[in-house]
Amino acid sequence: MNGLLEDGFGLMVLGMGFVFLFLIILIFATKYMSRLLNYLFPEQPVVAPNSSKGLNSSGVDAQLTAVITAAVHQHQKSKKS
Amino acid sequence: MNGLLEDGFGLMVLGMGFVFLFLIILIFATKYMSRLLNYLFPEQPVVAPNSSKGLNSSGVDAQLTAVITAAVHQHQKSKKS
Amino acid sequence: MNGLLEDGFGLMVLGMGFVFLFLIILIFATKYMSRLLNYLFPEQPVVAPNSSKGLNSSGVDAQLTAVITAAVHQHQKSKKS
Amino acid sequence: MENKLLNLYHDTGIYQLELGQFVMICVGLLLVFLAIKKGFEPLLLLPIGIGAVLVNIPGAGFMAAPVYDATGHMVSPGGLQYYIYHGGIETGLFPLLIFMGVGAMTDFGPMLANPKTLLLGAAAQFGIFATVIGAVFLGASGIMDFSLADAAAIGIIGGADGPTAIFVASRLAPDLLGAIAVAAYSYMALVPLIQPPIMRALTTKEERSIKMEQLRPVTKKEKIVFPIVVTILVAMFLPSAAPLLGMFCFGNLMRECGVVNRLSDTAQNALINIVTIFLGLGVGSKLSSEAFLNLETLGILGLGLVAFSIGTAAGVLMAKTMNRFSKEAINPLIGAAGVSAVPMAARVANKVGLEANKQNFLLMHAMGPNVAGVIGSAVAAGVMLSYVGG
Amino acid sequence: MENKLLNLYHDTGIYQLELGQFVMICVGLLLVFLAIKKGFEPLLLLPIGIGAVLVNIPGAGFMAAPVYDATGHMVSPGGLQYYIYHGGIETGLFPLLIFMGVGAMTDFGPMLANPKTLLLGAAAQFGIFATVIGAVFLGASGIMDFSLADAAAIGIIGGADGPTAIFVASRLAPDLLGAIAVAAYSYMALVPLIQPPIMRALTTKEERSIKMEQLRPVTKKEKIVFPIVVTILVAMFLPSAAPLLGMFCFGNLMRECGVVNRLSDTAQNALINIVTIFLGLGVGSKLSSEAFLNLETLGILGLGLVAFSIGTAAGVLMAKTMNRFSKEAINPLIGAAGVSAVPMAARVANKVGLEANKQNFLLMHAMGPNVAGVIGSAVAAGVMLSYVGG
Amino acid sequence: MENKLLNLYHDTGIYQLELGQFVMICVGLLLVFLAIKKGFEPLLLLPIGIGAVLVNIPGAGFMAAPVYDATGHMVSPGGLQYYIYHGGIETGLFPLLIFMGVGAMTDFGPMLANPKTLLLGAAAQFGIFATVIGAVFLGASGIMDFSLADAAAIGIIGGADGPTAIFVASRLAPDLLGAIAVAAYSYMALVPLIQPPIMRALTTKEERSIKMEQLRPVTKKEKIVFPIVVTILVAMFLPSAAPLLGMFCFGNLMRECGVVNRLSDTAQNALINIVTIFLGLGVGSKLSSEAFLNLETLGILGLGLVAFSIGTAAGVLMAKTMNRFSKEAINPLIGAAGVSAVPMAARVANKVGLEANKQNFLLMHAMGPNVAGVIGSAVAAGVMLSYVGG
Ligand code: NA
Ligand code: NA
Ligand code: NA
Repeated sequence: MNGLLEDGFGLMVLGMGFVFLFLIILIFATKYMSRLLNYLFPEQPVVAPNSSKGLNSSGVDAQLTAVITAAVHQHQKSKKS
Repeated sequence: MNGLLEDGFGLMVLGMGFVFLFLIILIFATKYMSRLLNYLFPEQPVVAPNSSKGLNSSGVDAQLTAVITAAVHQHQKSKKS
Repeated sequence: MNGLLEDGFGLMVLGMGFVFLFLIILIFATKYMSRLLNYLFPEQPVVAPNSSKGLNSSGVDAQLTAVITAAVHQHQKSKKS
Repeated sequence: MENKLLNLYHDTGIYQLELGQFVMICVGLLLVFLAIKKGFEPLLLLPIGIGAVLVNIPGAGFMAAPVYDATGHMVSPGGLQYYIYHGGIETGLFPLLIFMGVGAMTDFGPMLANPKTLLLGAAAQFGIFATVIGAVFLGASGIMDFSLADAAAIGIIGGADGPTAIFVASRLAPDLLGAIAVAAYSYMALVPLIQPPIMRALTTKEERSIKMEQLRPVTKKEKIVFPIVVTILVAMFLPSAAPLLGMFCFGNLMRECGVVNRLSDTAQNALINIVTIFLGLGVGSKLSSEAFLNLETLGILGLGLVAFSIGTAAGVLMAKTMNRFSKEAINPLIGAAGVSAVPMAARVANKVGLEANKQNFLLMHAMGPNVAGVIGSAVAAGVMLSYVGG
Repeated sequence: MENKLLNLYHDTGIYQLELGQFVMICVGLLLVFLAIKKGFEPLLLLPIGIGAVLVNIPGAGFMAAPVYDATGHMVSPGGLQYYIYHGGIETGLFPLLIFMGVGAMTDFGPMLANPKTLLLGAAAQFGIFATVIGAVFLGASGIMDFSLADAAAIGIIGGADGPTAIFVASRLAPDLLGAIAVAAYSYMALVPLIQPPIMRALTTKEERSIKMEQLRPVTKKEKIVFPIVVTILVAMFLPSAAPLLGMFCFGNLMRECGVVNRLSDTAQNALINIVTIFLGLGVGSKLSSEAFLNLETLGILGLGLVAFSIGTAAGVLMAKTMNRFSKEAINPLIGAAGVSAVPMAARVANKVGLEANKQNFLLMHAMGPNVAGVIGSAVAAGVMLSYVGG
Repeated sequence: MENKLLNLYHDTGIYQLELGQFVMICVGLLLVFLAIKKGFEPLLLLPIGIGAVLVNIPGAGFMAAPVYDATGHMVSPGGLQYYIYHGGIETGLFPLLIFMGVGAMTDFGPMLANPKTLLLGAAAQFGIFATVIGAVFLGASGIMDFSLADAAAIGIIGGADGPTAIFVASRLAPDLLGAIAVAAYSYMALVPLIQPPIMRALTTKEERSIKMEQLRPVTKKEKIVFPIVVTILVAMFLPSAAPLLGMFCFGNLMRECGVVNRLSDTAQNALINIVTIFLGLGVGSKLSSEAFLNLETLGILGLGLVAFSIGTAAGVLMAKTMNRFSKEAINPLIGAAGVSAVPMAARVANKVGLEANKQNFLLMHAMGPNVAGVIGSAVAAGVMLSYVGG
């Protein structure tokens, strides 16, 4: 049994240890986060994922669109009058 | 008062001067351009910005689509006959 | 008549020769391929090109969508009950 | 084995984290909070904030340079932000591509209908140069360590134009890039808070109620030829502004010409989005504690606020001045839109105008100086690059 | 002229083709066949297969390095795959960008509703480390030529996560990258065949019929804060996992925050698709006969299968163990989803559950351990990079 | 201060502009005009034209090389077009990615239904090689300074295929790249003017009225296997054509296989659009006055026109020859489509056919030789690269 094998076992022990350690910490962190958030901001829960509708409309775009739309309206109104 | 300050004022004077100079030239260029274009090509004006409809249909695509559509039609006709 | 000209003619002869050779081989390969495929897998032929519908739905996306849809349904059902 | 365990412990952030890194991670998270919760220019500040968090994780190596051996074989790869920063920001590629995309999103129609408003876009650039003087004072008096190049880069915050600020800063003051970009985008987000008091203080209610004449319709041909005219003028008068304005006009030409819609669409969507993600991560990589946690950053933030305020005031005052000489009345509020911050500043002008007169829709009129301000600050950037570099 | 003709003949594949190249072209075509006809992870295996075909065409120069003269002028350009591999895979950029896109596609909702399932995602990583031991045995016994770095890279196949495997392999064992990526994606495609027998063998019908409690609804705020929490924990405890998990969380934050939808959309579509095409061609470039046609590849394929099987078993057994200590019953089938292979493994759990009880829908419950497995294997990857590199 | 003002004046285009640059800016604007007003292949000629304008702005530095100090730190960044040209065109990446996208847009159905039409695609390549002879004559006679490599690169204009021409020119005659690309795309746009007179001169009205037999339906399987067959044949017979045809077939396989639609969609849209913008700017960067304003450019433009004409004639004559030996009648007009210029040449054939017989729809029949011409010129390109390089 040589150093390579020893290193391998070391990696396994450390690795599984660390994975469990990290994910257990994450469990507690997640639970605490959820409790804190729901305590601070009691809100109507939603589970439906971000619908993909309107995915293309960004802030900038939406603003530009608003600007342009308003402009077109104004012009159309003015043409009539 | 040292060279840095002097350079700063130089930059301000030159900078504002150039900005005004450039944009004033641009005003005249724009006005002249508009007058020239509207004189040479008197056309029905449009103010509505490029609508985003059909934004995806490029030249190449449109041509390919035309080709493919024609092909499909031809085949469908031939199937009936 | 110098070497450049000679090289040019060489390129022409070799080039056209190779183009014809390659495309003739391709004709036979294509014909053989078609015959073999239609012999091995006699199927209802389609000539309509890949319609562009559903072009955005990939394997991964579709799977995710399925997962999400199922989840939403389950939750909606559970809310009613 | 214990050795390896110790190594692993020494690799942890807990062991390695320095105070400066901790503070910068908090700054990054603050930017993320402002982006998400307060809507501060989230498209940029969210990636910048995350970029700041990532680059300050000790031992994560996001800014690590790659190592090659003598034969050119890679020994250890570089970090993600190293490649992004050196590939796209140091070279200037990303800001220029963003500018192309912004050009493809910009409608020059309102400006073409009323070219006089270009003057408002010019006047508002006074914020830039006044700030340069401020920075130079701080530098000359020894309070802060600003060179002329630093002062120029700080001044450009007053241009209220993100890619221009990043482009200039990457060339004149790379060390200040992080603070400058953060200041520029933060104040652009704060335009609805910064501008209205200044606008109200400098105008009477009668002035704010001025109704402007209906804009004339603009033809497609004018819109197509305009970016070409700008490019030619830039080529003739200020080649150092040609990278910025050339790409901007190229994008606008793709938009207006009507024959390359698929390119225009990509420039406005996939391409600008991809580059925005990278630009944000790359700018965030400059938010290191050494570069950010010092007096100079406070100076930059303060000067940036001054720049926006002076620019706003200059635009409004120029409009009032023009009213003295011009027959057609100009509502001075639209002068404030000359700082750019497209289209936020135009909407602010519209809103303040509506407060004074509920029938007064200034939005389209303010779009003229608004896009003129983009050209104006690109011209100012060109002068700076030429003056400081030359 | 005859000379030139001879040259042309000597340039043909017929003249130059070596047996190894011929075999590797066949391997590439096999991957293409599996991708198209059998639906084996086609998004990756199709480009990888074509990449393998192209790189093995003798004389086509797809992996040729560019040649520069002394003045830095290019004498002969490099091949497409050379630029892709060295630009995007050796540097780690492509796997990280893919991971960002995957983050933007991932919904952590089910996991947040039931954080305990993170334990299942942790347990399933035992497949990774058991495989490391297997590879180390083969190496220590002299059967195959595996170093510790090789063993670690092979083990990560058990993480059932393509980009993580490619990222780790590119850093620890670039020569094995081709075989490791092929094994990882192939077994991910084979999850519906590999897992069910193991799941059935380790559970009773009663256990498989366990109905789980309805998941609680999760708020938008929790979803937004979660990726930030993960990033902070990674920064504190395992910076070597920060590139992978940082980008993953960045993508997820873009998805959930709701203010940068255009960036999230691009990260999930145009950007990830572009990078996927390049990643596939780049990985395929490592499928050369020297690197692939040897005993080690057989070892990798064998060990990869072992890794998936052990990971599946470990997940199921952990779920059974948790049932002993927990009040709320857990269907042990969802433990198998802890290997990741999102969302395939979750669907397998659902399907096997339906066989036992037609009213038992496990899909959402299995998504928890499924995404937890992604985090778990990224953490495992971080430990490996730190342990083997340090 | 006066000094700085003088500097600024010396930086202006007015002071620096040389006649050659002025002329080239006009050439660039002419290309933009042709693209927008005349519809000359606007997707390429618009970016090329703007690229030509930008690169010729004196002092704007669009082609400036970056400067590094001895430690590898960047002293001054390079210009946008420098990075684009050296990163994407000199390396061959952009033409290959475009070719992949074109492959993903190509339907081989009509060709598979009637493989004989491949002969027409072969014959039309005679335009390429006749032009090589022409260029070689001009070079040998001392009229123009053309080497064999130059002649080969000029000949490929006759392939009527933009990315192929750019790829070959970037390898064999980088100095002529600008003129060759402009000639290739211009004549492709002029196909509706160049081809019809030749087609009418070489055919009788009876021949033009020939109705062709209905194409047989083609199965999905044939379409999937075909690109693989082409790739294998290329690997066996002409590896030097493998970069072009391999990527083309990869794109086509993504299109037809039906399991990677999201990749195919991206290859046809976001990716090809992004690369097209860059390719145009990069090609435009070669339109400098030294490279363009000389006798050789006139030669290239003249020879390119000859190439298109001879290719058209050769295709038509080959079709007439085939009619002598074949039972199934071929309308000789579809031979003209063999030059490629997809799908313009096929539409021209259809239009000229309709003039002779209003019921004669040749479009689909012409698509066969049309796509065959793409393969044919890629094969010709491979021969040239092998012959001239070897
Ligand atoms: Na501005
Ligand atoms: Na995993
Ligand atoms: Na051709």
